[in-house]
Amino acid sequence: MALEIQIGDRLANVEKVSEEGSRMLINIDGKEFDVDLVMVEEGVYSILYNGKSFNVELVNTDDPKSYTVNTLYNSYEVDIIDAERKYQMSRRGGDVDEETYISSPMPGKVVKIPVSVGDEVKAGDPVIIVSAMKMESEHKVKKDRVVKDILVNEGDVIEGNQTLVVVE
Amino acid sequence: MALEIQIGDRLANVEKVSEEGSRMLINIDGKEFDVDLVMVEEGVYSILYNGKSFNVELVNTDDPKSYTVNTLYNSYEVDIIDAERKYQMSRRGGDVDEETYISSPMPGKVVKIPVSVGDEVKAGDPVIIVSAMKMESEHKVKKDRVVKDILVNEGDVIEGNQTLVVVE
Amino acid sequence: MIEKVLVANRGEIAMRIMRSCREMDIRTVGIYSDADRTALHVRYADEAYHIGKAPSSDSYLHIEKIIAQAKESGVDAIHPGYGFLSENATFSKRCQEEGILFIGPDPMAIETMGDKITARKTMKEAGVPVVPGTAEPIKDESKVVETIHNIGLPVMIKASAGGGGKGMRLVMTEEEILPAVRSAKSEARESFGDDSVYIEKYIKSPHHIEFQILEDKQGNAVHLFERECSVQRRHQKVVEETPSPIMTPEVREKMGRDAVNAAKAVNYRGAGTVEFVTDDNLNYYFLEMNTRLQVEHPITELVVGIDLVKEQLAIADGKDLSVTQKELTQKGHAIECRIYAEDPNENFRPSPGKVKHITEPMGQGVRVDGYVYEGYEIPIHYDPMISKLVVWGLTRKESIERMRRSLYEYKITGVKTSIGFLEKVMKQSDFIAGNYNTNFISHHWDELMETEECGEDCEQMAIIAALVDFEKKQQYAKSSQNNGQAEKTSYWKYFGRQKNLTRI
Amino acid sequence: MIEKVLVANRGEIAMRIMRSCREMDIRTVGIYSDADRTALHVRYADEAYHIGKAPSSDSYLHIEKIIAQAKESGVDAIHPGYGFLSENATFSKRCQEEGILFIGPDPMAIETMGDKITARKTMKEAGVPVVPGTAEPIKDESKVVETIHNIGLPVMIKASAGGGGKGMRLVMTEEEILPAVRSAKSEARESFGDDSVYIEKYIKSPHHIEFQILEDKQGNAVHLFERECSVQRRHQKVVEETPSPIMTPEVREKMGRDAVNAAKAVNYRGAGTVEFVTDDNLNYYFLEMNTRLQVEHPITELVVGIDLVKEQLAIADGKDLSVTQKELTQKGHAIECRIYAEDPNENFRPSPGKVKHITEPMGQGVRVDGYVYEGYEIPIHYDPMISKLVVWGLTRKESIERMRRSLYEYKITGVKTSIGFLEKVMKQSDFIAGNYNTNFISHHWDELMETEECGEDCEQMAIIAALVDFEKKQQYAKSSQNNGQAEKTSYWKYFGRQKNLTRI
Repeated sequence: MALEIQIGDRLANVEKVSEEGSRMLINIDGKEFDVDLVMVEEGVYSILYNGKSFNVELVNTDDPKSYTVNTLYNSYEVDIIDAERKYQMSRRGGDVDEETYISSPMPGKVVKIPVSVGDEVKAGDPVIIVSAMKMESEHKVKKDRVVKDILVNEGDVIEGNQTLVVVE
Repeated sequence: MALEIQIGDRLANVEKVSEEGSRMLINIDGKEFDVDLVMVEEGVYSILYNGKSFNVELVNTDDPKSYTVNTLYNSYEVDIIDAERKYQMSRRGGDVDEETYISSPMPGKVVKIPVSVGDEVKAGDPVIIVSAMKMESEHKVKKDRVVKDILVNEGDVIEGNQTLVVVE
Repeated sequence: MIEKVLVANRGEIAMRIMRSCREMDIRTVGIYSDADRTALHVRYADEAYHIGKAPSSDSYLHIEKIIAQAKESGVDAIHPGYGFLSENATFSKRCQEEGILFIGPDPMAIETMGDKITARKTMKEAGVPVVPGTAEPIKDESKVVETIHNIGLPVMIKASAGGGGKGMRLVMTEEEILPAVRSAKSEARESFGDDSVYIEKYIKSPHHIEFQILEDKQGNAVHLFERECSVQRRHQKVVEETPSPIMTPEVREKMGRDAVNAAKAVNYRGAGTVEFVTDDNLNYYFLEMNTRLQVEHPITELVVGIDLVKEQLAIADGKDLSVTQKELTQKGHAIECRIYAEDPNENFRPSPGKVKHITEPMGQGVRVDGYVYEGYEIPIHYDPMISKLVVWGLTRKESIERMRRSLYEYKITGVKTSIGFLEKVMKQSDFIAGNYNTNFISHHWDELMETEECGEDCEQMAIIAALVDFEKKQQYAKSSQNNGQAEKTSYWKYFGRQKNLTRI
Repeated sequence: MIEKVLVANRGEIAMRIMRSCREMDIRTVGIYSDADRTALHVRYADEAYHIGKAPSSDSYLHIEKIIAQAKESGVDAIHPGYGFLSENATFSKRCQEEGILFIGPDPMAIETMGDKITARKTMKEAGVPVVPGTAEPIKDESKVVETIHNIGLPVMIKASAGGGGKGMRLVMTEEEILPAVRSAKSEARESFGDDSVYIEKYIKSPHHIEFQILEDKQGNAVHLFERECSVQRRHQKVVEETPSPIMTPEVREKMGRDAVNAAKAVNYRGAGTVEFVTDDNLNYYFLEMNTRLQVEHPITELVVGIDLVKEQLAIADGKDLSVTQKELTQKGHAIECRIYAEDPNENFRPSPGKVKHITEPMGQGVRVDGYVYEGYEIPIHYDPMISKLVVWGLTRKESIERMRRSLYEYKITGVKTSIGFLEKVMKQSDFIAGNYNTNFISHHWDELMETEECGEDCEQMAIIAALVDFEKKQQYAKSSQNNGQAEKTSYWKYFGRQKNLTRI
């Protein structure tokens, strides 16, 4: 089964050609890799390729087709683009304007929401301030906006990447 | 729901009286225990009882109703005796003569089987020799027996507690 | 005789203290907030009690709750660790009043050292060098200029009512003096309605060097040599080492004597640290005294061989110091790296969350003082420090090599950490040469921010692992639809569920 | 210049060696058998190659396969670790022939020390004390009696063709001599058809004390003091410490000098250990020389501060020793406990299997040299040692207390271990007093086999945990029947399945 795998900006065509025990022949963009691969711990793979020993860890996200993949020094965002995903992507149509959903990449606590629904805010104005581990982060709008919805209250504990404020 | 729990030689009547978050009131043989209990790692429980901090680890066996439970210095075999298990026990009837199934508690490799099916063996005679980690163990019959069945071959890798030889 | 101690702290330092208590056969009492029920110190302590809500003010900073718990548990002493109540004179006093030993100095010593102006004055009287400068604010312009000439350039002019950099001017040359004084004063007047200023000697590329001291209740005091703490980011120490690469035996002896005098001047009791700001020529000035155990105390322990927590407990118990100055020597070299839950690629933003995997470095000369475990959720409420990685080597070179190796072995996933950043510090040529001061990180920022590449193959291996893992998932999904082995796998489903719920 | 090393071993010692290589910036090549694809040394090495089937004879003992792999990988040297090929003269010779550096002595030194009779003769000539006894077998009865009188009681009579205790007699008193000689000779004649015997001085309650030595290719040699290895079970070392509690500075100097002379007598190269049997009065006799790194080498590293593997590599590279005898000192005290996968309650039966959880001890003065990780299946084919727990303390007392604390913290489940047994050794009063010899374990057997109780509450807590866990399982089983969230939990089902298949 051939798959497309998105890794950072690169889209790779990948196929497992054959498998015998831990020995696998994998084709990536036309080049064949003869590897010996075993899962040694949950989500941790030991791969021997050309004698070289690699340790690769997969960290799962909420989406079963997305991984964070850690190698020795690099960390990659990896997405499996199978038929289903392709269909979803085609249906989704144009890009969502991510800018209208304000979130914090860091989990924490909402310290202050200096705006109310209906407020007009200028580019660079903070709309929410989140604190974690003694450090506060201001989240600002990048363009002039109107506050459409506020989904959390001051004092709330929030997860990373949760939508906090909607603007338009 | 009241349950019977077998721990070593003791059979205890146990019931969870109430539960609120991590706080639980448990009745064991008529005595109430007010504990604060959380699972901190897979199978590892932290229990605070009368302020004292206990760490209890449950190791699962193949049987979902049996555990090996490790406390600081002690290791217990624990069985949950619910209605189903009681029924099974009543059906099973008298004790199985464990002595007729020879097994090794230690996984390893079969080094030698000095007997054949049909052989008459004397009490104390070894019927199978297993080796693991450079150490050999002889498994002997405790009474005069006849070898009825040999389930493994010399050189086989075996698991712990697997039946190797049947005698009668 | 101390037989039972309440540790009024959390995280690695709570573990650190309890470990020494266990070696001394002293029973430990842990306390925990709502956020810390699953923390390791609760599991490690002999007894543990809930003390309040997650915010520190309701728990680890709540003096009366802690005192009440200490009395109820019948402890002989309270160890405050660092941070939280460790330098709180009121807490030290409340312990005294309740007849509980406070593992630290008495309220007076904490207060004296806690107030910068009093501390500076006390040190001057004790003959400990302080940064040259004015003791009182000056209003008169000509007096300001005269003072600057007395102190000698470069100097820093600071608004006496100031803060936030307002009314602050650095003066490097003779010609800058008058314009700087005038603009500083006018800015100060506008900002604070008060144009009086302080003048302080400016130390150009300062080193932060501190001395560990111990003093017992009989007044015996020793120093345990220096720690070099100049690798800092936003005035936070990141890497510490001992001996300092710029230290000489002569200056060490002199600074050590001054550190002991600083402690004696406030009748210090216990373990403390005297911090000095030091220039490239090893001119040094008293900066402040930390009246507690420092985060970086382990490097001293590795090089000197003394367990500082055990000494703290012995001193609190009224015992004499176990060693004299003459018996103390430095052997080898030690480095500490502080491992934070933070993302170096996003300007070191904190990264709390659930720890998925940890592989700790092991082997000769490696010490990890940590507190997180696999599956542990690092709370958002407290400090982002995960652990301290400390290594010892016979030489500075060996200890850098060992630190590099240990950072390479150290794997923590689930949260972002500063491990990769620290590896780059250990490979930076000026650090290796011992040629750095407190500007090190900002000077080498670009270099330290570069991504290390593990080569073309790395990316391919990442793709392969993802492919294989995804295909296995699919196979499993299929096979579990096709057969009815529900009974047999239910246990693992259960654990799967558990983990899913808690979002590993 | 050594730039790449093949490590011809597995387990903790392969990891130990690779760690030092990494610190020295030397690339490592690992080899593995069928049983070791998932072993940590394969994951840690820069390169790793499959070498053969699980039995050692097909893999870690297969000289030609290893040589071939070394040549193919272009390594400069091979480190054999301990065990396997480390004391194999043929292997050392084959490396020489192929132009690969063997990290160890040359074939001649291995052969000389490997043969007990040649070694004894060589040592005698070098002036190193050997156990008094006959060099040649004696047939004549009166000659035997005369020899016994010369050596002095007690003595051991041994059949020269003997083995398995046949023809062996211990003679404690004058009256026993003649009957013992006669019965030994007659038993020897019956058993082996040869009634000639050796006479050897009998050491009543012997201590096993060994000295670490280093010698470079230029013939510079030093000793790194002693290790006391008298805590033994079935002639296997279990606990080692340094300094020895019975050693004096005078005897240490003398024994050290003899150890260096022993090494020099065979033109030794590299790291080696000279073992002495020692009586209560510190009379000592050469026992044997181990021409390799010892399992217990870390205690020397902790007290002396030298990395022995780095010294081995430097010596193989032709470099001079990094230190002279004068520069070497002992600081503090170190103890090693060997942690085995075995069941002390079942006569120390090996306990291979899958490791479920590990919590390693941490903090000051604690070193763990191990190789297993959570989920790792300890193979049935090799040694049951899981790790070596080594601690350092400023005094012997502190180091015992630290070991006790570290054993308390060390948790390994899934396999049985000797941790609990070692805790009892650390609490045994004769051990604490330093009053023990090689009979220690058998003398205190009953005491060491007692089960420690954690009190009445413990059993109740075990019941409570089992109840709660079982109820949670049931709840989960119910809820998963009632809802159709298959998609969302499928990933965790998958891991659940994985784990189930591999029987954690």
